[in-house]
Amino acid sequence: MIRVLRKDRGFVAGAVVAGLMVLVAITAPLLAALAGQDYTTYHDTLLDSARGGVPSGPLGGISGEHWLGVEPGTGRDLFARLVYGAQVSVGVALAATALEVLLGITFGVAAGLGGRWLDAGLSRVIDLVLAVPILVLAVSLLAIVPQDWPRPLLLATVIALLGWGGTARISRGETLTLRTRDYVAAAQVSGASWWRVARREILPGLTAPILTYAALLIPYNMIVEAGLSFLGVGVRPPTPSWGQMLSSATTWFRADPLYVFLPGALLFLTLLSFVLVANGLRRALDPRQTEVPR
Amino acid sequence: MTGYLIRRIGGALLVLFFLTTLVYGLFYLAPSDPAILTCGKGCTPERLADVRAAMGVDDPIPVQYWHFLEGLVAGRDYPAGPDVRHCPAPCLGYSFETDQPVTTLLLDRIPVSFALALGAEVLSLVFGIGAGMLAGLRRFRILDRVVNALILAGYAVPVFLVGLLLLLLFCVHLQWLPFPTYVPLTTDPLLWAQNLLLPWVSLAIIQAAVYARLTRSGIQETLAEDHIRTARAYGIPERRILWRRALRGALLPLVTLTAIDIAGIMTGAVLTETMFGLPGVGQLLVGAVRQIDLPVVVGVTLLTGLIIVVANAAADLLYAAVDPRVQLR
Amino acid sequence: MTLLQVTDLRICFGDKRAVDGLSFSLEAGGSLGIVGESGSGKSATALALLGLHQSAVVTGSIDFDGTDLVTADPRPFRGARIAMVFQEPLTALNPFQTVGDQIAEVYRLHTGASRRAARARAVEVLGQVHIPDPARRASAYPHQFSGGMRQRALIAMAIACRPRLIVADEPTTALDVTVQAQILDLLDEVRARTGAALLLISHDLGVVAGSAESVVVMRDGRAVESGTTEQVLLAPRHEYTRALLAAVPKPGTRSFEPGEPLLRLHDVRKHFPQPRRGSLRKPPPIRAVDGVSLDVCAGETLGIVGESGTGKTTLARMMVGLVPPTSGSITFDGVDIARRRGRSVQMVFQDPLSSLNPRRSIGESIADPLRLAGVRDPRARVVALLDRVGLAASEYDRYPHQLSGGMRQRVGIARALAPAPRLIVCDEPVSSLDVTTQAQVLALIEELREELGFALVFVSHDLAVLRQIADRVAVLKDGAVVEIGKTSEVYEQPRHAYTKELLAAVPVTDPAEARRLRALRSATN
Amino acid sequence: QGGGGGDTTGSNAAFDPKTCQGGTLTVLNQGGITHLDPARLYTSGGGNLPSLLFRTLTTRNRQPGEAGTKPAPDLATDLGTPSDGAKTWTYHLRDGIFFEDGTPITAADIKYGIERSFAPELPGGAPYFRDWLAGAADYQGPYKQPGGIKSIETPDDKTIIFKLRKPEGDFPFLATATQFAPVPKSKDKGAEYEAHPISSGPYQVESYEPKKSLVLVRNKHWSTQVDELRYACPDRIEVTAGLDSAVINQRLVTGAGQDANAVTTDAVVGPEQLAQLGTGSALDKRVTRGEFPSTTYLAFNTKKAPFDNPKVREALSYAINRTSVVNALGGSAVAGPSTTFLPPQKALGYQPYDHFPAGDTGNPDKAKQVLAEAGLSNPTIDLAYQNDDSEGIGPKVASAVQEAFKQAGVTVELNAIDTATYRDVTGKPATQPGLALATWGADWPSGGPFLIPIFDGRQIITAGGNFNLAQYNDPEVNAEIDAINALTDPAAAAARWGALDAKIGKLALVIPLTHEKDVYLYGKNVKNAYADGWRGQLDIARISIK
Ligand SMILES: Nc1ncnc2c1ncn2[C@@H]1O[C@H](COP(=O)(O)OP(=O)(O)OP(=O)(O)O)[C@@H](O)[C@H]1O
Ligand SMILES: Nc1ncnc2c1ncn2[C@@H]1O[C@H](COP(=O)(O)OP(=O)(O)OP(=O)(O)O)[C@@H](O)[C@H]1O
Ligand SMILES: [Mg+2]
Ligand SMILES: [Mg+2]
Repeated sequence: MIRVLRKDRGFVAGAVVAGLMVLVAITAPLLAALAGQDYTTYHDTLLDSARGGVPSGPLGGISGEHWLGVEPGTGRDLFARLVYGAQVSVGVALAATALEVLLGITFGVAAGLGGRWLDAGLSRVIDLVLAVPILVLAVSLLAIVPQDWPRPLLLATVIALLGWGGTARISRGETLTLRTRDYVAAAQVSGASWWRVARREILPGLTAPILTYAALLIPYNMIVEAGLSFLGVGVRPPTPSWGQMLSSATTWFRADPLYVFLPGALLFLTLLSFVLVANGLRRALDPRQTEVPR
Repeated sequence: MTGYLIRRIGGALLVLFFLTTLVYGLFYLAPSDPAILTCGKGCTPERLADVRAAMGVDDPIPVQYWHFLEGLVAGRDYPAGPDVRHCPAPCLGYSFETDQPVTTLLLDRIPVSFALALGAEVLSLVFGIGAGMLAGLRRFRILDRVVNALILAGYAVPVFLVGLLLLLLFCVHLQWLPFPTYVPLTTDPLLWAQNLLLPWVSLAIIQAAVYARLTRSGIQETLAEDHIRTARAYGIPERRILWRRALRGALLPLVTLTAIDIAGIMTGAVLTETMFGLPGVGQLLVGAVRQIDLPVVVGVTLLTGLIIVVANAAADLLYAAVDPRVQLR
Repeated sequence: MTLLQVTDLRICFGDKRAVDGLSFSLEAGGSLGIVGESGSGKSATALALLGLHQSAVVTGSIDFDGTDLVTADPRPFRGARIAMVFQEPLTALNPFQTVGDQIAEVYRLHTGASRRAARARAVEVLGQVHIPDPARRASAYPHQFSGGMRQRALIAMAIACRPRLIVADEPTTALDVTVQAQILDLLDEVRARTGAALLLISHDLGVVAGSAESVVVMRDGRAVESGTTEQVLLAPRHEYTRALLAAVPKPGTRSFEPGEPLLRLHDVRKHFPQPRRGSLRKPPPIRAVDGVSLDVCAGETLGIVGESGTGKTTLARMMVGLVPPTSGSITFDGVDIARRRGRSVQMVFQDPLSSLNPRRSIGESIADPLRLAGVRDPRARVVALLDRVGLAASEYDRYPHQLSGGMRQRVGIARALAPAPRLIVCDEPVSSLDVTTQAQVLALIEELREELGFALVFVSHDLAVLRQIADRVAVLKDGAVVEIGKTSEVYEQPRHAYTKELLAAVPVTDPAEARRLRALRSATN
Repeated sequence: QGGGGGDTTGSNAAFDPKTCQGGTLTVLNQGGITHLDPARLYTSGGGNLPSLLFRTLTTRNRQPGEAGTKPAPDLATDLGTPSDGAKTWTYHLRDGIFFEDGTPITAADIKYGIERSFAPELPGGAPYFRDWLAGAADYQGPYKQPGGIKSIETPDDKTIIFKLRKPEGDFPFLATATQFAPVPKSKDKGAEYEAHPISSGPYQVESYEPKKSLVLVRNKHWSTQVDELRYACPDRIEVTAGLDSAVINQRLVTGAGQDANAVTTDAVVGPEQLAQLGTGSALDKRVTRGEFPSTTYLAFNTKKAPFDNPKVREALSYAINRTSVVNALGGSAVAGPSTTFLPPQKALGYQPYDHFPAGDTGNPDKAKQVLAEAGLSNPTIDLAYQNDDSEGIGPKVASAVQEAFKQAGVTVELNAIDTATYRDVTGKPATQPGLALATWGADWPSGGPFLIPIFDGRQIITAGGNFNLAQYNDPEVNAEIDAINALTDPAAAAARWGALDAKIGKLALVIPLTHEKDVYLYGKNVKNAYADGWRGQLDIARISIK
């Protein structure tokens, strides 16, 4: 499999960029320190207050000190904010995906292995989760929860709570097929308990479909996080996230185009790289799998 | 068929019931008080208590919920000034914020959301299927590559990013299009379409990627099926095989998706509606959530659930209509 | 007159030579059988006749009625002069088009007939293949037909344009014996009536014995032997042909007195509730097993035979406690089977691939029941078991997909043997294997039974296999036992009409006998 | 024409109210028109759109600059006659005033309108009058108590007398509120009245969809003879609400089609337009600049440590960086730094002072020093703010404050509170955080409504709805407030309000941050658009599009 993936040029490119982004996210403080900046310090002197607070100077105030210029309205260093933004964007997406996979497998396997009633009950729950529009409900939920809970964690939790339906559906379907396999029957004939069957016989069979699905879930969740931050219910200041930066950039279209372009391009690039990784995994692991998170 | 419908409707009602209960429960847990907003600046506690009573939010939540269910089934009377206001049968109450009947608000928003969804869907189907076919038939290798790249890119852009870029390009730089504001179809069809064009396109770019991918893999899978070999063995021309059989097999899953996707856009396109200022269902909900406008929130949730349930049923019926193998159960 | 002359045909898929210098010829109106094991290049040859290969390199010559199909455009021939019947009737028809339309489409395409005429022709040929009420059934979709009917519909499509040659690639492999007999009879009848030549491809010597005038035996893409059916089957010259014939199960010779009843089934039923469709009324349940009472005695081999869907698998699974019966009792040694899973009863499954977890090494799979029985370090025991079923100890760490079908089934047997059971239930353990492999596995099972003395329940749809291995046979029909008794008695003096019908449908390798049975069948119909 | 900004040129010189009539005016707004019931509207000086429909006893004097900060008689013949030491106010209605259906407006209609505004079924209006009017606090409105309220007397159709609980020299200012608009009892439909409120002003409602659109057409029974203040130039006014502010401003800049006749009453220009303004471009001629008296400030809860220590409050006052707050709010064009609580309007009695000079960008050294005196170094404090920027006290300002305090070694933990519940949380002393962002705007241009709710100790409402966030209660200050309230001469009152503000400022109960500046664009064809001193906006009742 690894050999197959190595030959997939899209996958390799995606994996490199995605890995780089994860690295950037992890080493954000280091990178910012390297640039000699942090993401909270205001630089009012670099702004033209009379013109609404646009960075003075060409190209959004790019200079030797501020490699990518400064944020209009505050003068905070854009490079520092972008690398810290990666932390939230990538971190939330990864955490949410992990949680979704956990929830989805638990519910899916329980439904698939359980009796008629358990399956019917859990399936309705899964249907409900699949049916609700994630963004809309996330907005409601985030408006209700106390504001002082740790925000990135909360975002990941909310996204996961509303988004595990897909993983659960796949796990359930896959479990239903796997449980008809004779090797499951063989294990049962040998006297294995349901728990043992789930662990030994079902779970290994789920890895490929779940892995490919989860790989696509990461960029999807990243989009959701960005969307929530865009709607203003995401991270709280002064923490930056690409979605939040894009959201505040909307009023600076013409006055400071770079401010729109940088987070936008970075977000797109990262998403694309994760999609490429997912695509490669899908082809390598399970050529028939076409399911895509929606 | 009748039995199917009855069971289906029963199931749908159950889902809707749980959904509303859930939303009521959530807002019960929420620490905010809708009466405070309504009462306004400088509201004294005594006044607040009066307002709360006037709004009917002084009862315990289960009682309120019961009244709500009653109103839904049998209509409901509200004390409002000199006369009593009667809210007829599917009564969802009155908005706390504007005092309009929630049903009116919803009916007002549905056309907007529907227009958005339908247009976006048509665009995405046309472009998605077109691109998917070009790639699926592998006639031209380069085209396949290009379409593939576009499909991947489509998966990788968030709708608001597309929206931003489109706005930047067409409204700010080129100024070919006005900044979008919703114009009802009945007022001016041309303006209507002109203003909806960007939202449509930004939704379609992403949706089309999904369809293209499905079409492509569908065509390739169908072409590998046994009955295609039979057709070839009996000399059926390749073109006929492609158009009549492969495409049909490939488009089948799309039929189901179409209904569900329309519902998805109608209920979930919050970002697009916010971005382009479209007064649709999603925007209504976001506003209502911010204003703790419980009747509107519950109303939108119910409508959302209803649309999704109806769409799913429609998808099943459609599927049964186009695929003779499927039996409704 | 020679209709088809294949000379030095070679088909390569990249480096892989699927067919390697094959030659044969077929007279107009004649019939030729091609037999060979899986992967010997039979289908590749058939597809080459119609130029249906897409990625293969085809060389040599295929002279059909004066045209070389390797070089000429094969399209005008497809369906019009050469028609094909495929192996999988379930998927060979377009699911979105009615059967009548599919036949009519082909007919119109080649004759340019009017819509109405084509439709009439479709109904006509459907009648010719004995589809009841053809005018009405022509508007049915394939999924509304049973497997046998679909195969008839494909044959109808084949004869619609009055072709000179019909190529049938394993037309009966997926069908029951009785249906298989009917389809073979039908092909014979069609050939007689239309004068088309028949090229019949099968891995089953019995299938070609009754239907083909001459036979080509293929192995690794080459013809190892060819000649008239009598010549090849009665006096095989090549050793491979002899091996094939030898692998065909022979009546068993063991005489055995059953011991104490071990497993007792008393009025066992299994009803599967059917999902509601259309109406609110609950449909009647599927009676998969409907009142079976029988005993399995210590040391004996009980054969259970029946056609597809008669409840064989359900019964077998109930015997090991995998499926709880709806009513009735199943006891092992006087204890309810549900409460004594694990040690005493084991099972061997039909599909060796699906009965092994693809993600675990085969050693681990065999070790599992041992671990559950409390063995700490089972590796040594597993290696011993592997050795016993004829596998090397080095296979321990390999995965199922790295083994051949026969090896996998050996692993399945080793796993069943691991906890030293007193009864092993085998559900069609050899049905998915080649004849030669089948013979090896059967021999292994017999050997182990001799040695270890366990009782055996052997489920199969193949009467010949049971005749070789079973002491007693139970014939299952619609979930009930219609006849049970000593193997020799059931086979030689069948009492129940269904048993007789089954026996008459069994393909035999003796051409004369095959012809006799066919005559018998047409007489009874 | 003083404060009118850039439109003293060309077009305005030719302006003549006699010939300004005609055309359709488009109003492009972000929010508003949530309600149209005079009992539920909360406006300053009668509002912009509401004052086209509702005439009140008095209204703002619709003049640019300083003159516009005074009240003027509207339905009444004068600004009212106080008696009993400004506890009783008597008004006489002018002649020839009619509702849109031709019925004459009587004193009883005004009384009924006020009574309605006390009904809990119609919540939302300004709270002052319930506090001022004798017996109003217990009055449940005309639906539950049809007998009416005793403290408003209408001896005849033309006379209305108000009996107050205490002296209120600002009564003529309050009488501009929409709750003083007449409502005919026969037409009242309670909550549904606002679907078509009966107009007494120059326009009447043709169609109304809350939060979306409002179309006004001429009221035939209104004439310039009986209303000198409103010009009512356009024949028709079409309001669209719910637009994005960037979209509104872009449309006003482009001015295509109907947008040439458009104005906005709530979309202040953004950076996109600011970049073009002040460069002598054509756009400079299409802008009004005004100042709505308002203050954005940091409110201390002096009952909570460490803010019970005046030194801590002073230290933070030194630390604040007003430049970054101004930039966060959109730059110097739309906000100015404030060191006083009263915004810089003469009518409010503004007297400049800067008790804790922080300079433009803060004085962290001084702050650290004062903190050290307070025995506190590197403290961590909580700052409450709204979770969106809609009211200018959201994340942008909060993080600017956080950053400024950080320079002084103070760590600020941000405490976001949902905008919808913000006033609820901060207005209840039990839940009120130690430090909160707050903003206060003038209900009328006088020191009273600015200082009383914030610093009058008797206004501390423990059950909720409190604005005295400092929970400051000084009998001396309370007495001074009462004394100024009894003054009926605005000029005399203003001087004493200013002095009071400067005095309270010494205590550092709040840190004033900024005051609002309003920059609005208007369409190419719009004439006579100037900002009034009361609300800082152009007055639709006076502009023309001809
Ligand atoms: N499209 C293909 N690409 C590559 N190899 C192929 C292809 N089709 C067949 N082969 C190989 O060619 C050989 C002959 O295949 P063929 O299908 O003719 O066998 P068969 O005799 O029909 O076997 P079976 O009884 O299993 O149907 C096999 O080894 C097979 O793996
Ligand atoms: N789990 C199930 N639910 C519903 N029906 C079932 C189930 N299992 C088996 N059946 C039905 O019970 C009948 C008997 O099935 P079973 O698999 O026992 O037949 P079989 O004799 O083994 O057939 P085959 O030879 O095709 O394997 C069939 O009609 C089948 O459709
Ligand atoms: Mg084959
Ligand atoms: Mg079976």
